[in-house]
Amino acid sequence: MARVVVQEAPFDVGAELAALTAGRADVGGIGLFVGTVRDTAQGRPITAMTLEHYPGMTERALAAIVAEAQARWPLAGCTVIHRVGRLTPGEGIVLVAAASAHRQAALEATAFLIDWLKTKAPFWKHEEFAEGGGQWVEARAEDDRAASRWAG
Amino acid sequence: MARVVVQEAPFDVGAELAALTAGRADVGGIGLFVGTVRDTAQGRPITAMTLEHYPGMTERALAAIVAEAQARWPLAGCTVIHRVGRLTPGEGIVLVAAASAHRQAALEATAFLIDWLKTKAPFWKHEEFAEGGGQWVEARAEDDRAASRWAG
Amino acid sequence: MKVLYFAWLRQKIGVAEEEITPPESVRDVAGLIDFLAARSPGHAAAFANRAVVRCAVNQDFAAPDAPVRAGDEVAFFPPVTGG
Amino acid sequence: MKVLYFAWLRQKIGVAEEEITPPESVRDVAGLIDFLAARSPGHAAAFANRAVVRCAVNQDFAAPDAPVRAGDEVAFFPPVTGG
Repeated sequence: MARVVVQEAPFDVGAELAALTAGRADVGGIGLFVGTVRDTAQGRPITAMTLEHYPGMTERALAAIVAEAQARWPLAGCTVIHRVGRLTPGEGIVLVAAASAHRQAALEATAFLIDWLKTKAPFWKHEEFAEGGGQWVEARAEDDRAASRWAG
Repeated sequence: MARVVVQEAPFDVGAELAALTAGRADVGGIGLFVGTVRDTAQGRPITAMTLEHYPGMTERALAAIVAEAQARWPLAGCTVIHRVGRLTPGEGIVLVAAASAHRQAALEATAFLIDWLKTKAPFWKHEEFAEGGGQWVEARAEDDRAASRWAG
Repeated sequence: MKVLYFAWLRQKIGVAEEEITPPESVRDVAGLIDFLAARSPGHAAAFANRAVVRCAVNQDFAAPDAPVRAGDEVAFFPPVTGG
Repeated sequence: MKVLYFAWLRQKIGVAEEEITPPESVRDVAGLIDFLAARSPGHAAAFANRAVVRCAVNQDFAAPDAPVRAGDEVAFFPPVTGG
């Protein structure tokens, strides 16, 4: 069971966790990660961040990442929600969660989902500076290293 | 900033996450783990689980685990809530969460918090079988191995 | 062939999408980039540093030597930064 | 000296807490267990397999050779299983 959504609206973490485990009493642990908009970028205050994506490919990429997680770990369910559009500091950008009978599976799958999403799903961030102007966020070598931990 | 609570009442994951990041726009990621009561134990249906603890020592142990996490990772905040008393399948037992500017710090601290809590905080679980009778849950070598990943 | 651009490639080129018919000699992603880069100064700017351009053919990531054919949907974009 | 028992040690011994005054010869956790195990059949049963008994002295985990003194709070319990 997987829930994969790309949406403009905010997500409700409590409701998503409840949905993830609804009717499943074989779940022993749920791992979750929420990525949020920070108020600065390289020390410069930002007022907003706009998430652009590639409709069609995004859904395919996310489904493939979720399928890979389900193949690697015994998951009762998992959830990936990624927002697009204009977001302000403090708002949630992405939610990934994995439920399993076993704690390590839930935690590892959660880290895997966000690490792969960061390098394999077609989203791009544009930051607006408080002082005017903006910039496209650059990919970080650190994210490639995190994703390569999981090989494949 | 840390919130450490031992309580009988259920916890509200959404409210806890909101409290963890309230007024903090320097947070880029939040890791979270929720442990829940499964409906079986070694294949036998259970109707309830009772969590016993050592008041006084519990709070000391949890505070020490949180302090260790804060020393190891640059955390904007972390939360540990552990329930005690009688719980039924599907209910949350424990919530740990860590917020940081950086994703890896949040995820690693979350795994650390639950791994250490499992082996260093004085809680004990007693399961009631549907067919009558009950048993104290035995500690698992797997949990010791998970905790020893973090050495110290 | 439908060609899509995202993020700063879209901004430099000035359109999000265009329908093009490359010559027969264009057989792979690298050849398509050569062809596209010559279309306008905006295209040239977008493809100036190919090391930072990624490609997807029919919505799967594709290397420079991946084949492209009439009817394909080909997208160009910077390394992804979601999450 | 206040002695506390948890989980199945508490059940086997039948009390959660007792105030005891061990003889001078009891100087460490292992010695205290020897003394306690002789108090009743319940105590003997609780301490029958010491490999599965853990101890805390003044709310810190303590090894068998950790010293115990008058006034200490000493707790015995199985390996922890929270989380």
